[in-house]
Amino acid sequence: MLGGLALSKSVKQVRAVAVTGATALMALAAYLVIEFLSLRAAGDVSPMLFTGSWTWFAPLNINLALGVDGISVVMIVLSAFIVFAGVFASWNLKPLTKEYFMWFCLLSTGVFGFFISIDMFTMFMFYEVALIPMYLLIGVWGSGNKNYSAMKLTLMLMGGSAFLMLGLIGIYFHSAPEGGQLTMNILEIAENNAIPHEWQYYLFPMTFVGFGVLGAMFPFHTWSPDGHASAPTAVSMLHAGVLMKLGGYGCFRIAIFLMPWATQELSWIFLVLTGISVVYGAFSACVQTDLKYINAYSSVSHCGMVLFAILMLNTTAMTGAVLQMLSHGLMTALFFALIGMIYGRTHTRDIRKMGGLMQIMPFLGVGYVVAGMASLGLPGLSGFVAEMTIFVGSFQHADMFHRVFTVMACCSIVITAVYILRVVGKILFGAVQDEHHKTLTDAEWHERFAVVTLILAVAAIGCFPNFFSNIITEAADPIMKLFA
Amino acid sequence: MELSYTVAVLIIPIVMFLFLGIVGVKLSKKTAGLLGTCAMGVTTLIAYASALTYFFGTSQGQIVDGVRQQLEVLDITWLQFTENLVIKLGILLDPISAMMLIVITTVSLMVHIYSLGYMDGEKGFQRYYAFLSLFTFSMLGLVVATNIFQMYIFWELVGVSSYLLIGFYYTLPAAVSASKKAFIVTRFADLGFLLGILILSFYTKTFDFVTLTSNPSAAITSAGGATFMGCSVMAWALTLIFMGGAGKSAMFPLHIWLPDAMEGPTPVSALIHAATMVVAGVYLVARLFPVYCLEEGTMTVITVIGCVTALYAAAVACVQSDIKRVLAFSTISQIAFMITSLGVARPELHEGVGYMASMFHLFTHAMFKALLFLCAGAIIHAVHSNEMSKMGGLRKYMPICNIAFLIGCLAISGIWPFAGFFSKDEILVAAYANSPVWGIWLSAVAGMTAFYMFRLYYKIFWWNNPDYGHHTPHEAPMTMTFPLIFLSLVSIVAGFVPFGDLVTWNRGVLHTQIVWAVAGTSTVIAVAAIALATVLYYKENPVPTKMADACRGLWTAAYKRFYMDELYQFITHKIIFACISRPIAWFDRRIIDGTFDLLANVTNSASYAVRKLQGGTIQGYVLVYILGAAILAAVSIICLI
Amino acid sequence: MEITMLMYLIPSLIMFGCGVYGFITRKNMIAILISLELMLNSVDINFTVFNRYLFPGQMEGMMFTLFAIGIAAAETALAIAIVINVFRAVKKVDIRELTKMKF
Amino acid sequence: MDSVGNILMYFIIALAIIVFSVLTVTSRKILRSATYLLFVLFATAGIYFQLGYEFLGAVQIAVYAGGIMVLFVFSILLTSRPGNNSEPLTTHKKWMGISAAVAGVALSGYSLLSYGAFLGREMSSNLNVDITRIGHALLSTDKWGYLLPFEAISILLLACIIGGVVIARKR
Repeated sequence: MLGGLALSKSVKQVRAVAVTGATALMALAAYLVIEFLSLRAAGDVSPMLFTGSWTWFAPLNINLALGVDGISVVMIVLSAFIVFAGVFASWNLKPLTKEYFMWFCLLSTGVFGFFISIDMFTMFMFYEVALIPMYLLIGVWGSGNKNYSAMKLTLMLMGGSAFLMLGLIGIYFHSAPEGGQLTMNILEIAENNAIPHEWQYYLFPMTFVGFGVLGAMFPFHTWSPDGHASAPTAVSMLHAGVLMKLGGYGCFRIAIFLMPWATQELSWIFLVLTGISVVYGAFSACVQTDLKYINAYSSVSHCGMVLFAILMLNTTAMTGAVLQMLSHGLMTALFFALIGMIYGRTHTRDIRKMGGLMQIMPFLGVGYVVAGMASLGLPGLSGFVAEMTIFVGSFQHADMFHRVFTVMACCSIVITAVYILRVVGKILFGAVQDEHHKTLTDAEWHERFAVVTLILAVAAIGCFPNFFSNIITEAADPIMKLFA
Repeated sequence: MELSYTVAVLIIPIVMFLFLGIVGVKLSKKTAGLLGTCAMGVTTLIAYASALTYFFGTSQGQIVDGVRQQLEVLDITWLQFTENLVIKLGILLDPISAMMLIVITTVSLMVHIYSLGYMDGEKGFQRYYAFLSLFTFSMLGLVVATNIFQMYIFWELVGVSSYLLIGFYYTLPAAVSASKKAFIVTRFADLGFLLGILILSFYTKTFDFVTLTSNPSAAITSAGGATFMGCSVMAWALTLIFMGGAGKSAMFPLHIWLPDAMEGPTPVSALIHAATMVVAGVYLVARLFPVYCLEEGTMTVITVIGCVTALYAAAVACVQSDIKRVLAFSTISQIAFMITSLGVARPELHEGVGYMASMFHLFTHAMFKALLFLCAGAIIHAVHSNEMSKMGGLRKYMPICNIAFLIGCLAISGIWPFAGFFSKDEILVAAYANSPVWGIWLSAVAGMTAFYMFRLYYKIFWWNNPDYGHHTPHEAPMTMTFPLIFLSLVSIVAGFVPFGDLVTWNRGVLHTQIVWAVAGTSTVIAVAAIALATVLYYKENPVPTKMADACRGLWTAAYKRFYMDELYQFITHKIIFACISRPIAWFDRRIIDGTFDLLANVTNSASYAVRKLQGGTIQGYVLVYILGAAILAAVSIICLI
Repeated sequence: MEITMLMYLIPSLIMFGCGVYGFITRKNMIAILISLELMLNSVDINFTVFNRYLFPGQMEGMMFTLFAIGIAAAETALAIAIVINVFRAVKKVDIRELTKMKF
Repeated sequence: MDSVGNILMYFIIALAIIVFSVLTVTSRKILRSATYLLFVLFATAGIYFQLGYEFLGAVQIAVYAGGIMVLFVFSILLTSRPGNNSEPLTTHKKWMGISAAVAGVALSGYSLLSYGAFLGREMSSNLNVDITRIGHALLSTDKWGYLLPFEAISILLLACIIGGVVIARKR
């Protein structure tokens, strides 16, 4: 796809290639799901399917090891969806359209690579591949205080990945029992289970914080509001929708999976932090005036929920976490797409300067309401399913401490309702604030297409959750057995 | 299963909602309205069919030993949490759900028909019908829920459709803020509901109503006597669940959203905020009644809240000047009656008459309150105002409406043979049976009810008419009067439905008879109250104003709804927004962001500082080199010695 | 009384110290060059002295000094060419003024 | 036992070196610095003579005192106006310089003194550096031959000449 983009000359060609590529991606993702399900149905119970491994750097035993389980499959589907919608959302982007799409594709490559890697090194590499383009995408095509945001985002995430790198190297050097062949392969490490406890004590926080930064865990979340606010639409979508999920996925796949002992010992610290994230993000969102900031803080809250659920260490909560990743990914992408479209018309994101947009652009208005409803957990849309699974799962925890925190996290749903309705009420309903807005037009076809795609996805999860939940549970179950 | 066609009552409205919501704009208004109404008609027929089959059909062994069985017509796994905790979507038919099916579909159908006339010419007619369908769908889903989580799902959906309908006139700021308020307040209550569900399911390992209620003591004991802050966890769970119910049913102190919700179109008020949705809380408690009645503490909480609300709302209703507000507070008061009735009900007292009375009152109240609201709608439609001061003498212009409204008032006041008499009577019986305190309290409130309803009636229909200007009020069109007539008839005869045979707490048969002592007293009180209202308000006269002046403080307080709104405003804006959100946002910007910015700045300035060392001044280099060498040498010499 | 090695080395050391001091403190570029010459000279003295006292039969130290003098001459010539060129450009020989090439 | 004249000569030379070195770096007139440097160079040449390296002393005088000093003086005359004293040093900078110099001198002096016995040895008299030997050594390729460095330094000097011309050339 990158190659195709590099070759294409005119804007039209770029678009055509991007759309073709994204569609192919969707098709591949769908094919993957079907294959995966049929294999599972055929009774294949190995933890990862479609595995492949190519030696990369023999002296350190680094391989390009790929494979998917239920969780990665759904994450891939999510990414494919968002990339697909993102291409349509950035239809009219100027200037340097070609370069933009090239970086965009590189970013997607990183994301997909991350989800299918089962080798720590490759995973880390793809993580960085996904990260670096962000800087350029925000710095060049962003808006507002973009240099600051891009810098902050990149630096903070790089800081996180420094921790992560340390953690990964630590894991690598304890990956095999004394005298064994050291390995980067996650499955082998988990099988060996050879990391000494005192090392786990240091490595777990490192890896968790490393991924937690990307998952916008309190207090390492501040890159997210600025970054999102400055990023162009599709990048915000991909970033909030997929990139932040890398954090949750990584925490689960590396920190928890490889170091079960430390997880049980130390999870309370992170539980407190993520619990704070959940409520804190929600409260913060209540007083913001910039649409993107509101959404970014809501992302902090929702992503906090993901990490929170992961730390509960039981299958149901874990399933909920993955569902939340899916759901949050889709609905934030939807949000950012809509915000981008509204911004593209009104040229302001200040909610105090907007009003009555429902009359002017009913399609976008309805889309926004649907996104809002998904976000505040309306049954039938994805947010409800995810949150309920998390709450029920978390509440099954035997500890009073965990349950009290669950109650606290539950409170966030009320606060979510407050800020969502505040925004919806301010910008969509009421009288038109700005006379100029009356001349604005509703969405164009490609925008409609992007929005409808996402809404359908959100509704699909909301209406038929068991399909997704079963795939995830199957994958989460063996891992969570470690803690039983 | 025989009754599986009941599924259609859910499917038709949701399909209608999607259809009207997506392609509605392309249809003409007439088509959309008729389509919606016809669909609703079909739904109603099916609901009647299944309910009647359930009550009176005997073929499938529905009645075993005089007890009606609960029929799970449908049960699909929707989402599996753990092995035990599964959300299923299904349809549970038992007396209360069958009764609710009738209530909801009837009122909904009436409102659909009525709206054809009332909403004629409004912008967004199609959207309106789509929302109505959505609401009907959710409400029906709520009542037929087989498990508490399904109920929660539809509970939320009901909340949203209510939000959408209240905010129907979305260009009016008042409507927008009212809808927001309604949603957030009920959402807050739902938080309690959710937590209650979590606690309950954590101990009992099930969401299923049938499992919970068929063996309630097992549910209670499953907690193993665990306590939290001095109360047993089950009491917590049930109280929290009741909190959800209290929010939806607008119990004090979570009632504040309901009066504001009157910003929505009047038929919506009739459907949602008078007849159906607001009784969801009552329904919820009734659903879990076998479990509730084993927790004495929770029952007391329910009773007290019910009583306080009943009195509070009645007091406020006496002084309001907006016709819909009066009706709204009367609704709150009446629902509080139902809640209290459940609270005082015990299986051992009169065979659990309170439960039956509550359901009975729910049924009759839905009918006559819908009637009253629709009348109010017709009046508002005619005079284009909600304020009573803009009305008066309407009996000449709107005779049908006059009579319908009178019937409604008589029904709510509890005058024989209107519906309210029977149900309210049963409630009073149950209250006296529990404790005379509650009985007397409720009787007093019943008197107030009669008073303020007739105050309203006289002010609207009898006082001297103000200057109506060009458009003289006239009778509403046929589409609007038909529902009025129909509901009037129902309000008259509904009292004679043998509820004791149909809807009881153990689904058996309850032998009720009118306790004339109670009934007589309450009738006397009601008549006295009506007489008082007649004296005071029959004609425009200065007495009420004088009375209001006499106790100005009380009057103002009541008019301002005892400052509950202000209190909430204070809590949300001053405390939550100003004292939590803003500091957090500030903390985020300054402290956390500041920390990271500081890190960056320190790095930056450190590099600036270090940069000078590499400034290219040879002299500096030499200095450092020499000193460094000297230090190294000194160190090595010292070490060597 | 004997003139020992030490007695030659100590003036040389002091000369070197003066060179260092001058190099660090002076601002005139030519003065810096002069200090540099001082240091070079003291090193030269050391070479010869060690050669003379320790290995009187050989002449490596002397040769080294010889070459050092040659190189010092070359270096000075070049440095002074640069100084003059700089002076032409900025009319100053103050080293603090020469910050244009920094950063 | 050296001759008294020798010893006297030594003391004069040593004193000259010390005094003029200090004056060189402390004088505020640049031309005076150069002059003092000249004296230091002469004294150095004196040391060489005293040690018996007459050729070296001659080279020192010819190249340093004759060649380099002339360059210095010319360049000084080119770049500064007469009477244009350099401004006084800031104390800060002065102390930095003094500390560095003193630290270096102290340390080296300490190590010199600690090897006093070794360094206290006498000069042996059998010195064998006649000009023939130097000439042969400079132009031979044998074991002690210096042809290669000799040639290298010639090239270096050539390069310097060219470089000097190029740099100082008027553009």
